[in-house]
Amino acid sequence: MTSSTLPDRGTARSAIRWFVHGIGSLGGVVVVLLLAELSTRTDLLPSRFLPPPTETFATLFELLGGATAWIAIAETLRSWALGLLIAVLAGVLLGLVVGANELAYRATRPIVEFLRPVPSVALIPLVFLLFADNLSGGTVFLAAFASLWPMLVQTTYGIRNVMPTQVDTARSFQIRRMDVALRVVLPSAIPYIATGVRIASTVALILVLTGEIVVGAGGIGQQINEARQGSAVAAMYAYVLLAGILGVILNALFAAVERRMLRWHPSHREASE
Amino acid sequence: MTSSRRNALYVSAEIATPLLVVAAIFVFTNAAGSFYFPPFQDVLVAFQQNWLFSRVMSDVAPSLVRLLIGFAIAIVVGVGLGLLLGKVAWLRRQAGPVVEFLRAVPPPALLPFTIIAIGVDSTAKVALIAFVCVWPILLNTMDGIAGIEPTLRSTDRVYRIRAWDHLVHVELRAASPQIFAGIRTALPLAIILMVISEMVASTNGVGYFIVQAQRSFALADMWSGILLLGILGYLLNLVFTGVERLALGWHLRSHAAVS
Amino acid sequence: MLTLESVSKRYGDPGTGTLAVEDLSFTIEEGQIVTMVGPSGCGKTTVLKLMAGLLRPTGGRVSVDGVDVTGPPEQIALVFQDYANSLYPWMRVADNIAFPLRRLRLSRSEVVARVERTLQAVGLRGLGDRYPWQLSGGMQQRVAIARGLAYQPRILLMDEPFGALDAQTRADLEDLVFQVRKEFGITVVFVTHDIDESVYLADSILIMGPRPTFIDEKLMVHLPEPRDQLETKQLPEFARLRSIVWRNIKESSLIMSTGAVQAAP
Amino acid sequence: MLTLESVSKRYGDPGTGTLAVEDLSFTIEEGQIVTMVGPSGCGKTTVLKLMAGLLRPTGGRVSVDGVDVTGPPEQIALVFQDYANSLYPWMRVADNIAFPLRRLRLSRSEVVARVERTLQAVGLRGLGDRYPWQLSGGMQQRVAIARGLAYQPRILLMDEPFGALDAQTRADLEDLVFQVRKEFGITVVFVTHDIDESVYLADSILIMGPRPTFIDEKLMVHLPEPRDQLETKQLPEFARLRSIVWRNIKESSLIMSTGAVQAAP
Amino acid sequence: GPDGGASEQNAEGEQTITIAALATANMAPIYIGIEQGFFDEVGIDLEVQTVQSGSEMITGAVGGTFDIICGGYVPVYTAISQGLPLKFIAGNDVGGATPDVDWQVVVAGADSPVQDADDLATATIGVNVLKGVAEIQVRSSLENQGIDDADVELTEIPFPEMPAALEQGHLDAALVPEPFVTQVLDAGGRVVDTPYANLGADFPNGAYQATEQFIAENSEAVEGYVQAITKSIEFATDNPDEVRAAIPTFTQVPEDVAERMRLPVFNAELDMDRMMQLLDFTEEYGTIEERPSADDLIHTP
Ligand SMILES: Nc1ncnc2c1ncn2[C@@H]1O[C@H](COP(=O)(O)OP(=O)(O)OP(=O)(O)O)[C@@H](O)[C@H]1O
Ligand SMILES: Nc1ncnc2c1ncn2[C@@H]1O[C@H](COP(=O)(O)OP(=O)(O)OP(=O)(O)O)[C@@H](O)[C@H]1O
Ligand SMILES: [Mg+2]
Ligand SMILES: [Mg+2]
Repeated sequence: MTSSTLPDRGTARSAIRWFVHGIGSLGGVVVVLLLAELSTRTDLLPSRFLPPPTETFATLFELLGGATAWIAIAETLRSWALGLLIAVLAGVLLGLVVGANELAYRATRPIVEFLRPVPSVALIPLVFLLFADNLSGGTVFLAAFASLWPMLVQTTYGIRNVMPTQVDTARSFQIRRMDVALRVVLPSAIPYIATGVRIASTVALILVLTGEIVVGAGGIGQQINEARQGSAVAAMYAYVLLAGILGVILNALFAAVERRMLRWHPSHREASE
Repeated sequence: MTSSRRNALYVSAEIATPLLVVAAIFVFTNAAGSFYFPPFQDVLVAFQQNWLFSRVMSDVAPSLVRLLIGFAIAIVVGVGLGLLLGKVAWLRRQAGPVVEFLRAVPPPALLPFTIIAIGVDSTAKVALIAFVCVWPILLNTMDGIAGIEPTLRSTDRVYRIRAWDHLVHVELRAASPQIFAGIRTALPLAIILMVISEMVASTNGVGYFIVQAQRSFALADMWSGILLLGILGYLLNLVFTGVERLALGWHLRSHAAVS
Repeated sequence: MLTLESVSKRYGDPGTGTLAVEDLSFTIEEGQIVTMVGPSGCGKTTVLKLMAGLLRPTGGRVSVDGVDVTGPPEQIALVFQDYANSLYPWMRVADNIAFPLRRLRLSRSEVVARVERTLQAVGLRGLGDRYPWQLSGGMQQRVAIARGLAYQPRILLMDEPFGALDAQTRADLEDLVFQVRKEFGITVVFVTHDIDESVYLADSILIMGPRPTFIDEKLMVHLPEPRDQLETKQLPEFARLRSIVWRNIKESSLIMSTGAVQAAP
Repeated sequence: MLTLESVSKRYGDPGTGTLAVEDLSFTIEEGQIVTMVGPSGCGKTTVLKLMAGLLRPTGGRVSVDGVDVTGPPEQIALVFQDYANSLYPWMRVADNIAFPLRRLRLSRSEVVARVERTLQAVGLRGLGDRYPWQLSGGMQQRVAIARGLAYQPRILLMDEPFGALDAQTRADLEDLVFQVRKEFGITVVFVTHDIDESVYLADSILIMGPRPTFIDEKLMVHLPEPRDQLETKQLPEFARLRSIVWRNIKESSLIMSTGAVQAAP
Repeated sequence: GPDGGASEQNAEGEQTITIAALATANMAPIYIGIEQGFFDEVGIDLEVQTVQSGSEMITGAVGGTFDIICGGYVPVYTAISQGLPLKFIAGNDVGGATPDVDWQVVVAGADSPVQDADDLATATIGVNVLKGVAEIQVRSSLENQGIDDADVELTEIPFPEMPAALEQGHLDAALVPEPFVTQVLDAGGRVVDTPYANLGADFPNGAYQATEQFIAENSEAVEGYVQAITKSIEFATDNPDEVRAAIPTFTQVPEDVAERMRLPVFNAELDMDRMMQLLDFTEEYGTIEERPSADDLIHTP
């Protein structure tokens, strides 16, 4: 009946298609890797300090053979997930309130605009003060703080984007404010929120890493710091590579969720041609 | 309520809340007696000494120049690349993983690379600012382009609008509400990265000042720097809101019915 | 009872904005079907939105049963002229129709039954799980109508609801309006550009003058009930009313577009 | 000359998607006004979009003067049924109309002249500097029409272009179509649900059957020229054609909505 | 992470002490002490947490996250002069006695115009922290050798990035510790100055500190700590091979580098004279404004 059902992931054929699609999008990666390999092998960039990708990958595989890397990954992912979750919930909620109510918006604007450019360095004392016994809680805090703002901004802008006719329709049917907010305004804002989540996700990841580097909570960031301090160039770039790959994977996950949630949206409608 | 009275209410709310918060901070810092959170009046004194206006030319000006250049580059590259990737599907597919990878590289890990590839001068700092700010703009441009009302696109095709006109006058305009969301998200990132970039190989700048103050445990100085960043953020945002009003007037007014 | 007392509405600036409605007064009785006709841009949609509490009058007073309308009142539903944008693209057709029913706290089966019945009534049986943008214009319009009907309001405001429908479907839905009125005693305010329709459906016809809108004429329609698409339209009284409406529209339309249609592009 | 040869179009999945048009063939001659009528959802918009090159047929062939249509061809313009969403909300009315003219590299004064003339022609003189969302539905629709006219295409496709207009404005614009044809020798394909209109305007009428659309009947219209709103509509031939169209619509509409309109909400 | 906190006991009834350290080779005594059981002997369960720099350590110590920290002298001087309640409890490492064993030296890249200390007069020199111990060392070393430092340009770059910055020609020279010295030498660089040795044998470099509050509430543990770390430093000094073997386990210094590099020189003593000399320098270079007294600096049980 519906002509826009997504390809059924269950069948073997579509699994293959999915896989081929995935491979097919690696062309850009391959080009970049080749360029990096070439420029370091020819010492256009000093390979002593910037190891060629092949070496970095080799080091990464080596590292993944041991437990340390996996513990670090788990540690980082945990802080990331928590921080992002808090930011998304708080950002969307706050965005809904602030986006729907001019008074709330104007009252909070100075504070929000003041807090947004506060760099994490300024928060370090706060982290030590609030999370003296729980530094990974501190990285969660850093991540949540920094990624809250993208969520908030994107949500407010998304809400502004709702069609007046759609809200009027809901109002004319006396739909409860809560339902209007959650089922009319929020869905219209979802395209913006989805972009926001993808931005916030990497911001959170970056802040978790930064937090781990700076305050020494365990995780990939700490490994990066230790490798860097130990002049273990290959290991350091291996961990940076790991961070980047995590970013790619997490983003792919969000893209998949987004495809499902936004299948009604022009950007995800099945091409009608 | 008349609109002028409502406006008065909004303006007073916008003035009242920060005052309340300042009062709370004042009480807290004086009561807590924490070394890291010196009494607010000390911070104000430090602010007056540092920023009114002895360091304006020596530190604020170079920082601002780098920030503005970096941010401008981010906007141009973000919107341009976002348009390109938004329009060209195969390119988007190919570039996607690379973009996602680059986005996830934390600035502290980026540092070694910039030092090697670019060096330690202002260019590197500007590059760092641009590099981080570009992503929210790029993503929003891409997604904004993808979400354009299909009928508009069909209209352009039927009237065979030239590619350039279509891009500039339709795609870009239609996506502009979302592009502005991206720029708004990126704006404070520019300030943060201005600070981070000045933590290495700097001899001036607000970030340099903050780091030095923190290192020498001159906490009142440090917080005065943070205060400055906040004020800077608020002011830049104000400017931005003005620009946005001009560019998105049609959007804001056509959606104004939402109450 | 729906009353407008010297209502006016100006869009935009108090001084320079467009004055869409000025000093408009009329009353609509319970259970009546009132049709509204008038030249394009004269302010019909504005009046409906004023009644639905979606716009606040800049002057005068709108009331339902003597109670001032300050926000959308309980008993009123509106089928929007801009039907395409009043449907929620993220909801399937059935969900679009069921959405307003949430606050009525009906049982799940009652909701399903209402959705099914109204979909069937507007000729869209079996299309409940499509998305709106997978439907043709006329089908979307019918979804919007179905939503209004499923809600079973006491007063139903319809803004050019059949504008995108073919003649047969339109005739069927016109008769559906009668049926709904009979069954639920519903009051209907119905904006249309189709002169036949405005006479055929009406207990009374409000003929709007050019902008700023005023009531040019209120025509009482005394055609025999039940009405019939063929017979009623052949009555001399029908023809008489028809030509009154037509003459009125013609005149005010000419006033609206000063200089009017004459030069070729 | 616009030709469709056993064209079919299926939306969505090749297997399960909606088959909107199947094995459709007809030809439209230069300078003709062809009207298209058919029940709601039968595929009229789909056919227009196929002709405009906006949709690719899933089978068969669309051609203009023997050249395959693979993208929107030079000579064709389309006035969308979904007029509200086809206007650029960030452009004023005049800019909306002038925008497609950019590629024609007309002089500034010529552009202004065309905009003025068409705005005047559709009865919107002086509203060039409004934004579309400041206009009523019918006014927006007329802006979309004005844009199509100002572009002066060789073939103009119009998808229910007068659906939101009052009777008088509609009549005026119908006559405007004749005038434009006379002046520029333009070919017009015109979808409408108004049976009178479909006969009044047409050199020939395509009556579409239920979905998947096929040509139920192609009626040649031989009514005296120039046509006149009053006189032409009183001719017995007009009545005859009218009733043929009406009968056809009635039948296929009944087929479309199986079980049709019967149950109350 | 190994989250710390004051005055916790582990399963064996030992007191858990969290120590903040850098991920650098001079932290070896801590790990060797744990390995050898010196801390167990005094009833301490030592948890090590690596942080990025001295300033985070101090903040963490004041915030209560870290019980004991191992950092440089100058940041702590600065902190104390600003009124932060920190005290030195033991030394850790010192510069070498002679240029040959000095493990923090000024190096130049292979293509650098700088050949010896004289060339530094007009050079761009990288230091990890401006106004810190590095700047003081570089400048006073030049002064000691009678070289005018007026035209020296100091640029702040983190240690790990210095070898690359030297190689790329962004810097003429840089003051780096191991393992970066070896890294630079491997890349064809050379040692051009040895500020630590120039300023006198065993110039203090790193030491242990704790907050006054922690010391007051845990005087026994602090004493135990000093005892154990002293023992561990003696052990490290006597067994350089053990140190070389240990370094790759707690840092990520590659094993082959650990084999070859100059080892840090350890010394548990707090040399009051040298500390005062360093204090003089910090005052002279304007790093601190108010000079703390000797009593303010050192915790004497
Ligand atoms: N949001 C708005 N801002 C400014 N002017 C508006 C707005 N909406 C409507 N108007 C103006 O108010 C007048 C009445 O509009 P309205 O939509 O009520 O007309 P209408 O009778 O419904 O016309 P139609 O039959 O074409 O739908 C028009 O002149 C229109 O330009
Ligand atoms: N994007 C789409 N995806 C799936 N199905 C579609 C899509 N667009 C149209 N259809 C289906 O194709 C059929 C024909 O639609 P079309 O819009 O051509 O009808 P129409 O004759 O123009 O109807 P109307 O008079 O109501 O405008 C309908 O059944 C509709 O549901
Ligand atoms: Mg209207
Ligand atoms: Mg259609």
